[in-house]
Amino acid sequence: MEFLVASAIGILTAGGIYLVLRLRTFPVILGISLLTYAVNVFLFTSGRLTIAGAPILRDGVTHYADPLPQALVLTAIVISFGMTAVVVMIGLGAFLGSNDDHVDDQPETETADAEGRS
Amino acid sequence: MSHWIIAPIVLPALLAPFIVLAARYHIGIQRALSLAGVVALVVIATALALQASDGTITLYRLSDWAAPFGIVLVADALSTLMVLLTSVLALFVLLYAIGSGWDNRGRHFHALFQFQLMGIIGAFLTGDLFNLFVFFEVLLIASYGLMIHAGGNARMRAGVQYVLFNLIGSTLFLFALGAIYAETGTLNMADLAQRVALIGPEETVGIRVAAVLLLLVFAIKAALVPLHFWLPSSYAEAPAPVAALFAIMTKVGAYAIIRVYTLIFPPELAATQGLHDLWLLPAALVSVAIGMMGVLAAKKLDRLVAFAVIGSMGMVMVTLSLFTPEGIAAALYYIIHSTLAGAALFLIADLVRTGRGGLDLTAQPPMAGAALTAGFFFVGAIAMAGLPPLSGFLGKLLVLNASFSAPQAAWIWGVVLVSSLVSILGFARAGSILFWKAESLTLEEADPSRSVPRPLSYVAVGGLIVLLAAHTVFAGQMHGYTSKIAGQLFDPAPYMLKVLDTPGKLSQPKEGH
Amino acid sequence: MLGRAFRWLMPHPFLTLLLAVVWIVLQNEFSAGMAVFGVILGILIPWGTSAWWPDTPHRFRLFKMIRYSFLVMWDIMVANVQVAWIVLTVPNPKLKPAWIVVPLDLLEPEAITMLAGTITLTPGTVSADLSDEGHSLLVHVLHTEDPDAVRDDIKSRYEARLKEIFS
Amino acid sequence: MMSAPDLMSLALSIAFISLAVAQLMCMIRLVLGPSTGDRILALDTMVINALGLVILLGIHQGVRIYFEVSLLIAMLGFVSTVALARFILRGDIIE
Amino acid sequence: MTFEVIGTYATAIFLLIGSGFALVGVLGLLKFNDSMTRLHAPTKVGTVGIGALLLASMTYSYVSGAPSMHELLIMAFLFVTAPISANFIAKVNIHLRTCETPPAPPRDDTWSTLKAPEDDQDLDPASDT
Amino acid sequence: MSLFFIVLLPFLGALLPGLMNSAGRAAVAGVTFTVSLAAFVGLLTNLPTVLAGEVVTARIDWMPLLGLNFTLMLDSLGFFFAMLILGIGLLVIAYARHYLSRDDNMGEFFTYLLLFQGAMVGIVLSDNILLLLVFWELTSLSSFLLIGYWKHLPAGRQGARMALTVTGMGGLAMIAGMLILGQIVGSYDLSVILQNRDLIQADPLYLTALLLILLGCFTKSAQFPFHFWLPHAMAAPTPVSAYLHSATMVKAGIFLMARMWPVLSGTPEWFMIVTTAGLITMVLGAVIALFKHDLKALLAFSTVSHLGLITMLLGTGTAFGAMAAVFHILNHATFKAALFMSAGIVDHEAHTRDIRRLGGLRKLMPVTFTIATLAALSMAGIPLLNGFLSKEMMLEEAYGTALFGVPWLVPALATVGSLFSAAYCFRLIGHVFLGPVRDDYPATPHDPPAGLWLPPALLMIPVVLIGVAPFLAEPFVKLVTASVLGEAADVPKAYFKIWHGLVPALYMSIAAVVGGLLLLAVFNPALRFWEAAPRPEAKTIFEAVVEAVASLAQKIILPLHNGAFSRYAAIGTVAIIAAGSHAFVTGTVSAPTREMQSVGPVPIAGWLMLIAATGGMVFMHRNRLLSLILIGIVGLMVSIGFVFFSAPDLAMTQFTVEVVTIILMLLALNFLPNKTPVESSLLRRLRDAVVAIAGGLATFGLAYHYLLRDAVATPISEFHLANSYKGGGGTNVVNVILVDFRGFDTYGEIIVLGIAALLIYALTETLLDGPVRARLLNRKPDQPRAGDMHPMMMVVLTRVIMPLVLLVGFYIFLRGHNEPGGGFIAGLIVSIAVVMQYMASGFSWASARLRYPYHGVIGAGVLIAGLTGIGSWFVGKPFLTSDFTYVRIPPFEKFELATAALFDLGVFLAVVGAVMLSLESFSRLARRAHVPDTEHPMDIDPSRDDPPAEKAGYAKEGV
Ligand code: NA
Ligand code: NA
Repeated sequence: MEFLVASAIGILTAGGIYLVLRLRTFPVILGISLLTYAVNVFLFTSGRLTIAGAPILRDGVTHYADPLPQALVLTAIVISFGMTAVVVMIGLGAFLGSNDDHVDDQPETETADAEGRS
Repeated sequence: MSHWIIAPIVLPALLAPFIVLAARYHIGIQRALSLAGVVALVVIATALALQASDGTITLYRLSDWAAPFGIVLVADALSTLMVLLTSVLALFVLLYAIGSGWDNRGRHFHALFQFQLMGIIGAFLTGDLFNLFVFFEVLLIASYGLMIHAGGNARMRAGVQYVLFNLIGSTLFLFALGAIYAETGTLNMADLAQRVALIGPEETVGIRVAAVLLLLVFAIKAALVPLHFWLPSSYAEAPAPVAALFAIMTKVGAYAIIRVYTLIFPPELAATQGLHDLWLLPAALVSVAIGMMGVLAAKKLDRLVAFAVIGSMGMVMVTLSLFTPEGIAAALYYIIHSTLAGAALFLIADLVRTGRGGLDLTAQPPMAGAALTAGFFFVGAIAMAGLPPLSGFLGKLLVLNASFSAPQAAWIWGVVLVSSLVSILGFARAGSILFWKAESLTLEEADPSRSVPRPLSYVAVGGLIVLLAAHTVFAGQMHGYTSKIAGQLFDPAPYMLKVLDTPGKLSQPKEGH
Repeated sequence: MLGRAFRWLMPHPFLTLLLAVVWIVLQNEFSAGMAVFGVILGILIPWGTSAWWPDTPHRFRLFKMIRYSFLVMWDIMVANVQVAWIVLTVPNPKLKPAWIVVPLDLLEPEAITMLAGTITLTPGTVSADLSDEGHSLLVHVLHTEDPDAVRDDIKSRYEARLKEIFS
Repeated sequence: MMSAPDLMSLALSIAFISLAVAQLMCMIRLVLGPSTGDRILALDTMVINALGLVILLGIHQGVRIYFEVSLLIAMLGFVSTVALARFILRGDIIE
Repeated sequence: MTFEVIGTYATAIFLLIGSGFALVGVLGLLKFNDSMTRLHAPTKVGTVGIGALLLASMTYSYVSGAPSMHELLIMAFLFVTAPISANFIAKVNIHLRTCETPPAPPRDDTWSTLKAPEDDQDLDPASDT
Repeated sequence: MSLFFIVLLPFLGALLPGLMNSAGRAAVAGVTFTVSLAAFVGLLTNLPTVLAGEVVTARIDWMPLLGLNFTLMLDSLGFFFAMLILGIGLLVIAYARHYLSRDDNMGEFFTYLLLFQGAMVGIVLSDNILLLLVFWELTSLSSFLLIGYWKHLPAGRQGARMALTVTGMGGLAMIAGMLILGQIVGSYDLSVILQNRDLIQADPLYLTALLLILLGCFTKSAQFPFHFWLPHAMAAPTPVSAYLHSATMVKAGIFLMARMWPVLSGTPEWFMIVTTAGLITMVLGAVIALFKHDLKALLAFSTVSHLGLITMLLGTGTAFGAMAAVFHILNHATFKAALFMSAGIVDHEAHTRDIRRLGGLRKLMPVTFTIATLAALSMAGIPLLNGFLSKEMMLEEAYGTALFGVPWLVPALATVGSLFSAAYCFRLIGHVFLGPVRDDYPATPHDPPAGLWLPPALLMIPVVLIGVAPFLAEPFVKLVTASVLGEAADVPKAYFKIWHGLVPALYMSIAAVVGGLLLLAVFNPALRFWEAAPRPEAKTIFEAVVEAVASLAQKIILPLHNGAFSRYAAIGTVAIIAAGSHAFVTGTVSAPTREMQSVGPVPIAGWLMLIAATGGMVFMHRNRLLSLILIGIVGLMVSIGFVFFSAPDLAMTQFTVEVVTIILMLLALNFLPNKTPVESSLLRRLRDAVVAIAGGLATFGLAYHYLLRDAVATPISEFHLANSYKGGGGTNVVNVILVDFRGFDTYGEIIVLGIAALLIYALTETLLDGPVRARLLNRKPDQPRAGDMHPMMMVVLTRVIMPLVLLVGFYIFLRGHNEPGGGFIAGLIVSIAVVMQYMASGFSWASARLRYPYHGVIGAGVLIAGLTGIGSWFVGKPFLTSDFTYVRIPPFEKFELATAALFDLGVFLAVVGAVMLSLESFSRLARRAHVPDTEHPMDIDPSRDDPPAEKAGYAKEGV
């Protein structure tokens, strides 16, 4: 099981990195999302893997998953959701302004900007 | 229990939503509230710094849970100094933002500004590593908003890159935190320090990777080459007061490195031997070189200043990488200097932009309000390039002096001094083009958008310059204080005792330490 | 007067009932307190969202509706077996899918929606679209020899009953 | 005839495997497409099958804490289907 | 046979029925070679499949002594939302012309999905996406 | 007067002229003069003490831990230089008052001048070498300002930058040298350093320190090969040239060599370097000076030459050499300042400094002629003038010096240098003043008013007086020499006199003067030869070097920071992976401590799905909609994974976030292209794949490593499990951690969300206020659209589903403390419910009926959370301390009231507000002006279009 989870983290990371290195904003954002999944699972596994032991206290039960990483991941999910929304919006704003969704600065737009700016 | 420690976090955190709720459509009320908040922040920060100045460490247990089970804030000399620096900087930056009208060129400037302060100050005060992550995110997301404040294509494009790069950084932070928790089972810094020491020599892989990942996270914040790429265009494109406020953000990274690598992974820790000492210094030296070369290479004034910030962060990191009390003391002195100087220069660049209509380093007719702007630029450039008599020079002396006995002293001295020369060249070239060459052109060719900066803008910049001067005149006291802080950092026992031995709800101090 | 107050308080009484019931089921055990609480929520939530449900059918026969539900449920079960059989046994070339058009006598959106939903949930049919004035329903049939029979079946078996419920 | 618990565990295993296989088959349809409608349908089906998996897990682990998860999937799973379809139909999903 | 044993058998049978239906539904999704016919299988069969699993869960809850009615809610939600999904996917298919074009409605002009706004008459529906 | 005042007066006074500009030129000059005079007088008050051979000191601690203190000392050497600086300063101020034209900003000029003066005085009075460095660099800065004073002149700007660069470079080197020196000795106090000759000279770093310090001195004093900046600094106004570039600043290097003489000199290294540099400079400067046509350039190179002379004298390392150097410093300062001022007068009067256009001025400006001739003759080494005396001493010293083991080398070169020196002096007299009066001067020259000629004339007094009666200068020079020598040597006994007998120096001197005259006689052929001879132009070389550095910097920096995020990310990722892997491979690993858990078919299937979806995203990411669907599946699988591994809260959060994210991305994709074009090369994709795989392996390795091992100590979450119910009042430990144990994190987290929404809103506003608005208004859809915006089925079912979802949201919120759920998930559920309404009936219809402003909801949420936290202050507890109690109100069962629930309510509101404000902002972008607001919740409604008979019975509500 551990191997499955660890390799899933690795594959999500690899996919994420590959997409982050693309040239348009949209795939890059998707890449970041994949990385976020990877790191959330990674952080989650820092409490190790527990099956059938949700951290909801029940009388007589002593087998619980580590609740702390779960809380941390929950925070991380929320934060990265906010971040995703923001980056999507800024990316959209950049695209609407220049009709170009390259994530890299384009030589010609740079000069156009320089001329266009007051 | 005194609640003053949390006041610098809660005050802006309450003020910001209040501004959003009550004063969304009234810039005047927003300004008044924001300014009042920052003034109060300065007062509180001063009081906290005074309280901590005699070595007192104050603990604040959030939700009343004791460390390491709950989150704690720790006010020691270092954290309160950084909080004070932040608030004072914020005051002048805010004055400038109001004076120049930048705050009214988009929505929610003041709310975002307050949130930004909350994030930065929280990062300085927290004693918990995951909480540090949360505050990093708060300060980052507020910075995204401030960075793209007022919009515009170039700014937006730079904003995308800035956000994306920092998202990678945040991801990395979480990887580091996961590794840390997996290895140690805790998140509190003091507790971590204890637990990391328990790790035996036979099983160091995990903690080593964690230590390095954490350092990389902070290195991104501190804009250490080659993780600095986010900085030049985002600082250059950000609205001037925002860029000026950002001058403290790189220091958050430096602060975190100082804190974590004196407390949790001190230089003598066996498990993490041979890590950062291997490449931190080279990276810092390259940062100095890149930064200063950038000053010479830049084609626009705002980029020039951005590169100067990279260079000055390099200087900080050079000294930090020694991990000696002298080095930390010098780094702290330099941090204060570079924050003030960087901020001042960003604002001065905006005075130039206002008076001239653009920041291209090409000859253009004389700018409006040239004399005062030129004077400020001269002083700011002297400070940043590390020329006497200002604090940049003194900081440079401290850096060189602290690194004298390091094995790589020749490298450090060589790079620092040669880069200084390059940056002097760069600043001289820029100043000469902006203020001297302009005299040979006639006003008829001037940009129509040029206008005289408002008096309040000058007051704000002047205030920062005065602070720089004070940092110079009282260099002895400041350096004495930073040395004291360094001493406190290299003797972490009282810190750990304070954090871990203070009981909280349902918990008594642990036995045996 | 009282009626208007009632309408203001409870714009959709059946919704209130539904919410109260759902609340009780959610609790997984019946208790008077929870029932009261459920009713309170059942009043509050429709009240808070009534702006988004501006008009309501003037009549709705609950008991006929319940009978109709049982009919549909039975049909669903039968349909599932049929469709599963088709999936498993009928090869693709022999499959005879068809579009059928059901002219509608129903006018209320609630009624039409219920019909469309029923069609989708029952024998080999999916309601795909409405005509641009809303007078016909487009239905896709998975496998039939006689599309017209399917259409008539829909009209008599479901639409007629729905007409009663909503009149 | 099998004993009840044996049959139960066998049935559970068969159910798990069936749903797992079903998920993989959906995945194939999703990748093959060919039309976007098919892909959305595949996603929708996967969400519902995932709901089935959660229920099976609940039975398997004998705990009731997954009810909220199942409820959520049942309640909200269709929202992304609708959003995707609306995107194809109108471009703007909220207009 | 006790109540528990019967309940357990029932649960097992429900499980088998449910998962079987779910599997068959997806089989249809994979097997059929037309977008509209593919739509039939999972939207109905899947729903009932999951419904049976929910019944299994409910039965089992009575067997294991913690009776639960919750599952009814889940089923209800599934039954209410499934037609919406199906309707939208069908509209997508019609819009993208990935199925046979439906016959014209008798009383009205056309089907609502096909009534494209005048703004984008010149855009070819099948070209994009 | 205290030494502090002498140093600080010029600095403080520097503020006055700049601020007094409006008071008039006389006032400005007057105040400057007064300030300078005050400092001068202050200096003179210390004369008795100095003459008594005592050292005046003053000290204020500045940075004691560093060893940089405001420590001043005044001995005779310092006094000598301070007197030159302040004395000549007074004359220059008086001269400049008349020299500057009405167009020049005199206040600015005098401000800079006083700054310079202060810095210069600071150098010579510093008793702390770090303080000396401060002043040292300040002279570079103020001279930069002074040289560039005429901003409109390109030559001035270039000269200023060149001077700053060269002297700045030297200064930086000197910083290093001084720091090394201080580290060797253990103190930066000069008085301490000067006691430690043996320690310093024995140290392995001595040579390094020496080289670095000399680099500073040579650049400042324009010694070969750094001599080239000085002539270009002549673009400055003449008072500046006279003051900085002959009398004072260029002597700073000389001063420092003299200052450090006791500890640095006397070694072979010192002798070789300093003597050689001085000798070459002396000869080269003299040769170049002869052929310069610009009067000031001639003087500039002559200064270079004389500075070389002095340097050479100091280099010999003998006491006599030092004494000669001191004497020549004094003499040179007098005649050279006078010469510069005379040149300035000529320039001022004739409007040219080109020697070829001058001549015959003797008759037109006799006073100037007299002054200049006296000064020039002194410089040429003609007896009865002071220059002769020190030059004789130099030649005598040279005669006794053997360099590289060659005894004649130094004397020969010294003679050659003197010869050229005499030649250019004669040329100056002959070609400027003698000869026939011309009629083609750019302006007709006259003797200027006394204000201009009096200062140089005053300087002629010492020139002649010392020349005739050298014994007058002798005690003073010896006194100064004594302080140069310190304890390293005794002051020579030799007397100062005009006639020493027929010593070799006399022959050398005669040879020089005669040779000089002869050389002038063949000046024209010599000039032609000089001009034909190939020689490197230092300025060109310097500029080429600077240009090369600048273009190198640009070549490195600009392409590296060209805004290519994809490269930034690649570099960053590789760096991170490399550093992490390095840490990994250099660490130690021991055997796993945990068992591997077994795997069933379901996890494998889930794993396969995850892999397939991720792979699908990578390979099919160009189809953006498809990649959205795929990422939805990734999210779904991760949620199921969380369920599987006992994390229901996470599963719910992940799932709901997933739904909202897809909605958000779809809203954005509406504007963006639906496809990503192929742009990167195969090679690049390969590179990215390699980086990605490396990153994947790294995270896999790390995760796998610790999944099989336990933490070093019991995780702190044991405490959370044990005390969640007792202390937090909840059985859902995750929720208790979120709202209680680590409520502060959550507080920060909702603030992040709130900020995100504010940011999105603010950006939307900015976009809609800017040029983007027009583009949005005219936007054509990029894909064909179907009819039926608001399908009936969706609308009708939403009317039922949405209230139900809200109910469930409420349920999840209430139960969160004890069962899976909580404010955050509930918030997301409620948001999705509202989004459903938006999707059903459209933005405009739905939001027009909305009663809650989202800004307010966010603000209220954050405030409630914050105020809940503050609430605990009133019971004396820290921020966010929770409390709970159980209450019973019939007919309800006993239920729990917890402050944590209030905090959770804040979370809930913030989430709802944030999500809705964000989505709303996105939707607002899509609203096109010509699309009218929808007036009905659904497009098709037969009951509306042809109402049934009983239509009247319909209840119309709302709106
Ligand atoms: Na059907
Ligand atoms: Na699009």
